Amino acid sequence: MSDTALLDIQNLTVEFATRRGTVRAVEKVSLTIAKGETVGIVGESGSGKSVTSYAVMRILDRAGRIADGTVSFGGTDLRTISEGAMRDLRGREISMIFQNPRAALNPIRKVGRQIEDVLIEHVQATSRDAKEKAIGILRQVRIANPEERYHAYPFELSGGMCQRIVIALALACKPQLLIADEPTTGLDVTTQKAVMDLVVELTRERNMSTILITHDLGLAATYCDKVIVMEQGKVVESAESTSIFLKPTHRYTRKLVRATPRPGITLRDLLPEEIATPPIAPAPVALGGTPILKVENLVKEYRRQDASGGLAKFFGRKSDQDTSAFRAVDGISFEVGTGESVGLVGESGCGKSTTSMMVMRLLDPTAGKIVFAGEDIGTIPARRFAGSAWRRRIQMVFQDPTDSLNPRYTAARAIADPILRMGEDTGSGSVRTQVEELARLVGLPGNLLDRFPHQLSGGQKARVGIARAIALRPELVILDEPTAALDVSVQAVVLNLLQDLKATLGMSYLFVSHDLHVVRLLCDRVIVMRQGRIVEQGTAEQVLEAPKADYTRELIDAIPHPPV
Amino acid sequence: MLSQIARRLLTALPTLIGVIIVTFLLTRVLPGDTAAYFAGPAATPQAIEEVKKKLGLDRSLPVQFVSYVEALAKGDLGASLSTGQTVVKDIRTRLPASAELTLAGLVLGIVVAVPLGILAAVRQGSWIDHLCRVVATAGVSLPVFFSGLLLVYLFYYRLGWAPPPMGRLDVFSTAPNSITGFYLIDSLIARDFETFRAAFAQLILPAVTLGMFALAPIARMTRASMLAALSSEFVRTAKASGLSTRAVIVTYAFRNAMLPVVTTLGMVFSFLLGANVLVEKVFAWPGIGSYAVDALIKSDFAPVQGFVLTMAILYVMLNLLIDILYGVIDPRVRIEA
Amino acid sequence: MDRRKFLQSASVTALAAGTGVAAPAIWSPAKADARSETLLIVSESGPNNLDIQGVGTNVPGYEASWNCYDRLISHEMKTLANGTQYYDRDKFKPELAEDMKTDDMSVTFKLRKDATFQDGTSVTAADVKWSLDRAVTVGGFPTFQMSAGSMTKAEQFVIVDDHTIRVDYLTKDRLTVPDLAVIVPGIYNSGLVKKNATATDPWGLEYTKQNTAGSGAYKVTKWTPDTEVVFERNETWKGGPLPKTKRVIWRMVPDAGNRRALLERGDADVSYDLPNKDFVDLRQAGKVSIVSTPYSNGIQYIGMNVTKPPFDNVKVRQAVACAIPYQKIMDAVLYGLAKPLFGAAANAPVDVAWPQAHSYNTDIAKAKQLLAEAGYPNGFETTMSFDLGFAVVNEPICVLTQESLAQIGIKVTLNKIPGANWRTELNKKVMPLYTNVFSGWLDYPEYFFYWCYDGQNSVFNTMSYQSKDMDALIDGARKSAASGDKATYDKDVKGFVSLAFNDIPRVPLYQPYVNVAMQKNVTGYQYWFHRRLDYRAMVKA
Amino acid sequence: MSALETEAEPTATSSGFMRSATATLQHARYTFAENPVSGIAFALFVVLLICAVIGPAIVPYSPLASDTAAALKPPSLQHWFGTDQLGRDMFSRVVVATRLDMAIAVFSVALVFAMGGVAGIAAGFFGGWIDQVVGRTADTIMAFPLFVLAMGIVAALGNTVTNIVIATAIINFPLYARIARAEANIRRDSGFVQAARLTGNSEMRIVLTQILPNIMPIMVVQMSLTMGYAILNAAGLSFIGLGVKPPTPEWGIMVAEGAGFIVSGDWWIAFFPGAALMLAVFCFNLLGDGLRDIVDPQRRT
Repeated sequence: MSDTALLDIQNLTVEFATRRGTVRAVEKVSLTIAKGETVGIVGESGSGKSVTSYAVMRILDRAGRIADGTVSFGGTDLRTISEGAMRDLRGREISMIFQNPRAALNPIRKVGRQIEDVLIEHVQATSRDAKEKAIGILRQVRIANPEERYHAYPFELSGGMCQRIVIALALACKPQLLIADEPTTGLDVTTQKAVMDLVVELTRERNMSTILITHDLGLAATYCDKVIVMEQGKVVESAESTSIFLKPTHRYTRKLVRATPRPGITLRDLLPEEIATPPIAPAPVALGGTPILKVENLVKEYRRQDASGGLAKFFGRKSDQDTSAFRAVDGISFEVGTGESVGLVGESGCGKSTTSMMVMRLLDPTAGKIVFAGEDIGTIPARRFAGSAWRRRIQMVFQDPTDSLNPRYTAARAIADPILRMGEDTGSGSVRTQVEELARLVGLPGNLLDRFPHQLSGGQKARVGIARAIALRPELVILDEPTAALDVSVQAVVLNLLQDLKATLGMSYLFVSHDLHVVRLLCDRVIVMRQGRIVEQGTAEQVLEAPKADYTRELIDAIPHPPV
Repeated sequence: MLSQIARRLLTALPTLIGVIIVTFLLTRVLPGDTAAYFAGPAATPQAIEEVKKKLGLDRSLPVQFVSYVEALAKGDLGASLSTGQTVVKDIRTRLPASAELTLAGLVLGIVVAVPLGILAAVRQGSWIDHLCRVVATAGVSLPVFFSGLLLVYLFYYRLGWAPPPMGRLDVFSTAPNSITGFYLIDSLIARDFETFRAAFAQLILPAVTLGMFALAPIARMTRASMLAALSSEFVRTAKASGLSTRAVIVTYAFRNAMLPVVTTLGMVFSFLLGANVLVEKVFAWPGIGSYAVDALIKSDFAPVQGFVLTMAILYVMLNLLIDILYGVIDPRVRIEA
Repeated sequence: MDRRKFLQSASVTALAAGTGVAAPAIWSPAKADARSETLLIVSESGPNNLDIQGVGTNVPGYEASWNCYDRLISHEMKTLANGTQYYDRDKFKPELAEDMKTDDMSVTFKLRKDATFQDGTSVTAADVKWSLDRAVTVGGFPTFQMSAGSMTKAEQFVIVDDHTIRVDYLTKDRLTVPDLAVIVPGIYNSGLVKKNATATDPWGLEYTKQNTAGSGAYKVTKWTPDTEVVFERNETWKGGPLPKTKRVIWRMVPDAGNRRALLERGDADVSYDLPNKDFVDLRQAGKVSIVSTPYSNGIQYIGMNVTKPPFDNVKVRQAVACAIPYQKIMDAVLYGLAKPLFGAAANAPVDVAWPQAHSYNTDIAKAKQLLAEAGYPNGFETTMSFDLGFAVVNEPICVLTQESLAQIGIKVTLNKIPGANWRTELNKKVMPLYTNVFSGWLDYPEYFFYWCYDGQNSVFNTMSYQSKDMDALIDGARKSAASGDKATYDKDVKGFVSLAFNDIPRVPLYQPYVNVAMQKNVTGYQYWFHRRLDYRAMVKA
Repeated sequence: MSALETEAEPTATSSGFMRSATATLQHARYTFAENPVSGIAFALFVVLLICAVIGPAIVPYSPLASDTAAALKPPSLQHWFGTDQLGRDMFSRVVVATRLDMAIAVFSVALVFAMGGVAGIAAGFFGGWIDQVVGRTADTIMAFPLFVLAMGIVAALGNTVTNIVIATAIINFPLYARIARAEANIRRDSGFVQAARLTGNSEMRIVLTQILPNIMPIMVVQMSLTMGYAILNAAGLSFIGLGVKPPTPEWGIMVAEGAGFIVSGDWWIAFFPGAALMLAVFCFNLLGDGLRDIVDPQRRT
């Protein structure tokens, strides 16, 4: 590690002009990065971590501007140089890779050409040897068959492959600094590991400096030399990554550290120590009785739509695809016991969501049985299930709290919906009182009940979704990645809430997730799925501590292991 | 590719059948009496009845429809009462006039609207953005017949800059030998530059009138899709890679923004082709739009049916063309197709 | 298919042979010359058929027929007080015939020996007979027009020798000879037309629709329907002195404002269907010359359907006649370009003439009183219809009338009827109130009344007016005209005019003018009963 | 549960509906301030509305009263917009015509919303044969040259305001069906619709309570844009003689009639109704744009 700072940011302040006046997204941020150093900037949404990097690159959008401070790169003040000079630096000296790699690539340009664009722009290649060099770079980012892939379009490549292309783009001109903005968010955990390993390897090899921007403290601590924690636009702590988990000094860092799921802790450990309350004892439920849910040989096949849907064509350009049937769920069987929490884990496309939708009776299975409380509810068509008496007994908490709330309904109206539709007059007071009671139960302040979704924070929306799901005291609740869209600290709270509710109300959970750590914290048993099939199931400890299947082991290994 | 085209054409068949049926019914409900027209000004009711029989108008609608379709299958669209010619002949001579005018208007619209839209998007919220909005909207706010007349009044009658509004060529020029039917192209093929100049001069005012109308939808769509493209993540990547502004705007943003613009162009073209009716009337342009309107006003079935059918076929072809164009621009569509 | 191909090639050859238009290289330098030898006419609409004997030929088509075909006889010209050349109803001159001899029950024509058709074949009596046979046989308008001159049967036309033809009378009718000078009985090249006839089209109507096949002063060399018609002079014309104008180009410009602009800027030579306002303006500006001539035997009127209440009541009709804002219409709608037909001293005419003025004038008080007498003190509601094809005049007339009638309690809803349906609507004879124009080619009062007021209830009797007295008077006038009994004729004509005014089923408003605007260097305009242009006399200096 | 207060919550204290209303108002004010053109359009809209509502009561002359002595007078203090060929006051006619033109626009748009919106939502939400039928219908209409179709409908059904409204609605059907279908289709399996299914809502109820209210803003934008088009369409029909009955004042017909007087120098007859027409269309178009900015959730943060 060199002593001279490659990037030196002092008192950086970034402001955005909004209709409510000027908002400071970044306030007096100072940080330095030495040559060859890898620094992680960690923070939750709105902490200003991405804005900081955009300010360095000077690619803030129209409304934003650097209000104060200096950004010095290798001695050059990036704030004052001309746009032309800055453009010359971008991509050549400082590169950036982004979240959502597929969207970060021009969808209608061959990936090879996109690399060439950068090479030619920065005079690293002439039009004659650009192709050759581009292929060489593709090879460096470990893309098999680079000659062939050169001609590929982004949509023809997997997410991980796309991220490699983005990395290739960023590293094409051998820059000195790489800014990686949430480079693996949205990628499966195994892909995440591969991508991160590649980034680290390539940057080390070239003695590059790297800024890793992430919400995942574990990831940062695993891959970085130094971690900087930001909260609401300010740097609250900066420490060696080896020490950040062990001795976090700032209150906020401590909260983040605690909220990060990791092996060997309980749900309560996720909460900040000052507010952690003792766990609620579970309601006495006869465990091990008849399973509340029994799924047998469940199959879901999708037949590709026939191309002659001429009208779909007229309305929107839907693609015609091959007509072979595709098995999203391929004959799976499992049980959920009464009062039990079962985790359904797998990477994207493994069929876990399809399974949950079928169990939820929003989707009709192609074959197989769904036995709920002794009845095969799979025989009731999804279309008519809403009107059946079973409906109120199985409920769901959705993945995206924003998407799952009608933007035109207030929180109270959303929570009241099931009561109004399916509630019996239980004599427990008016609908409003019931709603208020539910709000109290999920910890939603009563004064928020009359707000619309866009006036609520992510965590509050999640609570509304949970309150709605439990309004009629269902026996089985399916949790479809209920915390995937939330910040870790909020996730910690929501997970605890779910745990407490289960204990209080005696429900069973089917918890669908991609995150093994989270599953282990909440679930009694775990089912691991891959390509529509179950590869392993067992108790949480069994599966996580002593996985039998290679795939499970691979999944566990891929989880970042911060130096604890 | 060919089978793809064939399949697309096949799916358009129900549309065409629908158009034929609707047009047939619509024209039969028109209040005019063809038989009375044929029978002449002093005809007795018996004479009209006779003519009716002769024209087959006394038969039931389904029977009439069958014979209409039979004739259609033979490529016979009937004859026009008001021009006295067969509809096929009329349309053949008039369609190129309309197509030339419409294309000229569309090209003019594109040439102005696309850069304007891009500029408005790149400088979003600036005065140029507002100007783009106002100009484009103003263009579409005037009835075409009114703006056409104003242009004639100003540039022909007042200033004398434009040639007289008397159709595709001034009286003393001769039409070039018809190869494409487009005077501009035909005169160039014949190397007859004087005719080219004359045809071009005649084309300017009507094309501007139409172009003004095409401006708004194209500019609006260009602006919107450019805004979307400019705020997309791949443009951010391109910017972060240090690509020049030109490359970012043209190669990255605009090429992607073109997709919705192309769709809009198709709609605008078919809209203009039908809507230039009024422009043709103002400029005495011998196109199919004014032909159809006159026929409709005169309850002249055959040209109306022929016109609508032609337009429907054009519409189908146009959509096909757009699909192909889409494939050229967007590899995603191409591969899946 | 073959025929069509042939037609095309035929017309192409005609075009090339006729003018040498096909060679642009010659054309361009000669542009200036061409301009001076060419008369450029602009009008709203053009022909749909070049042959007046065709099926459904429209009025512009008459102009083509008139200029491209000769008739046996034509009319002499006379000069009106304002200098306008006006056809002389009573004086005939030979055209294809060089001599006409009238007998008691027939008329005999001797043909010019040197007359040839445009393809060079000479005109024979056989051609004449064939043409007249065709006119009385094909049906529709030509046959109807022939019958107006009591010519209804092919046997009436007798070939005496190669160059002599006799027309036999069925009844004695003073309209027979004038009817041979109208547009319909043109003489066709029977050999040429027959060659192009088919079994389903024995009279070759399809051929003459697209081509001119006459001996007339002009031939059509190019016709693009709804766009332009090009006429070229027939250099071998024998029917009169060779016309001065070599070529006539007739362009269709639908927009009236543009037609006026073309005239004012000197790009067009002649236009004749402009709004009256424009004629007045142009005359005032003085850049172009305007000739205004009243329609012969024609009036614009407001008609009432007498078969249904309330217009079956003569007092109601008189009330309407008293409520019409005549002068306003003259001023605001016609700008004075019409001959008023109201406000005469009395309904009893002094002259033996038609059209002439009636005694009604705008008098709201009187109208109210009449309406009260008729039993409608509070008025009534009705619908007034007009032909949208002539909306420039019709609509303001109706609007003003509507406003005026409202003052006497008659609530009128206006109903505009597209031009193409107008005749159909008239034929139904159900419109209670409407405005319309009628004019007869043959300028005789009894002719007008026979079609418009007679109890036979022809299509032109749009009011469905029926009166025994009227029928007797019309019949009397027709008979006395044929026999030459002038006293009875005068009495009967005055009688039916007076009756028509008193019974007032239709209220004459004015006698419209034919207005023609020409560049100052264009002279030789002649007014014809058919009101279309005669190119033969027109000269462009 | 004390753990729950740690989250930052949006700052706003007043409650419920009031807050949402003021927020919308604030947002609207912001949009108009940010975009002066929309502000002008809105002001114009208010003027049009006033003319439409109380126009006949405030005009100085009867719009139908002729005065042939004062025919074709250019604009003056007495006749602000001059007089037409029958001496009718153009100012009065232009103002009074507002109501009819607005009515044509409003009713045709309401009608097409009812037809196209409902059909499109059904097609997008239920799919299947409904989608097929709606799609085919829309496709067939689209294949027609729209203006000629409108002419044909008016010519065939008769020359009345009602029929103009119907024709305008029919030719706009594909547009509405298309938008409604697309919007319904993307929401068909959205989280909140699924959630509504879970809470026991029937499909029909979901359409009414979940889909429709959420599509409304987008449809309202479209309606505003179509209003201008409806007025233009009616004007075009008037130009070829298929407009409303005379002497009813209507902008299109006045422009069409006045067009004949432009060359003779009596420009005001066509100019003022033309300007009114243009301003109205202009206003609806810009208003639509402005509304889109307000409605567009992406711009509303």
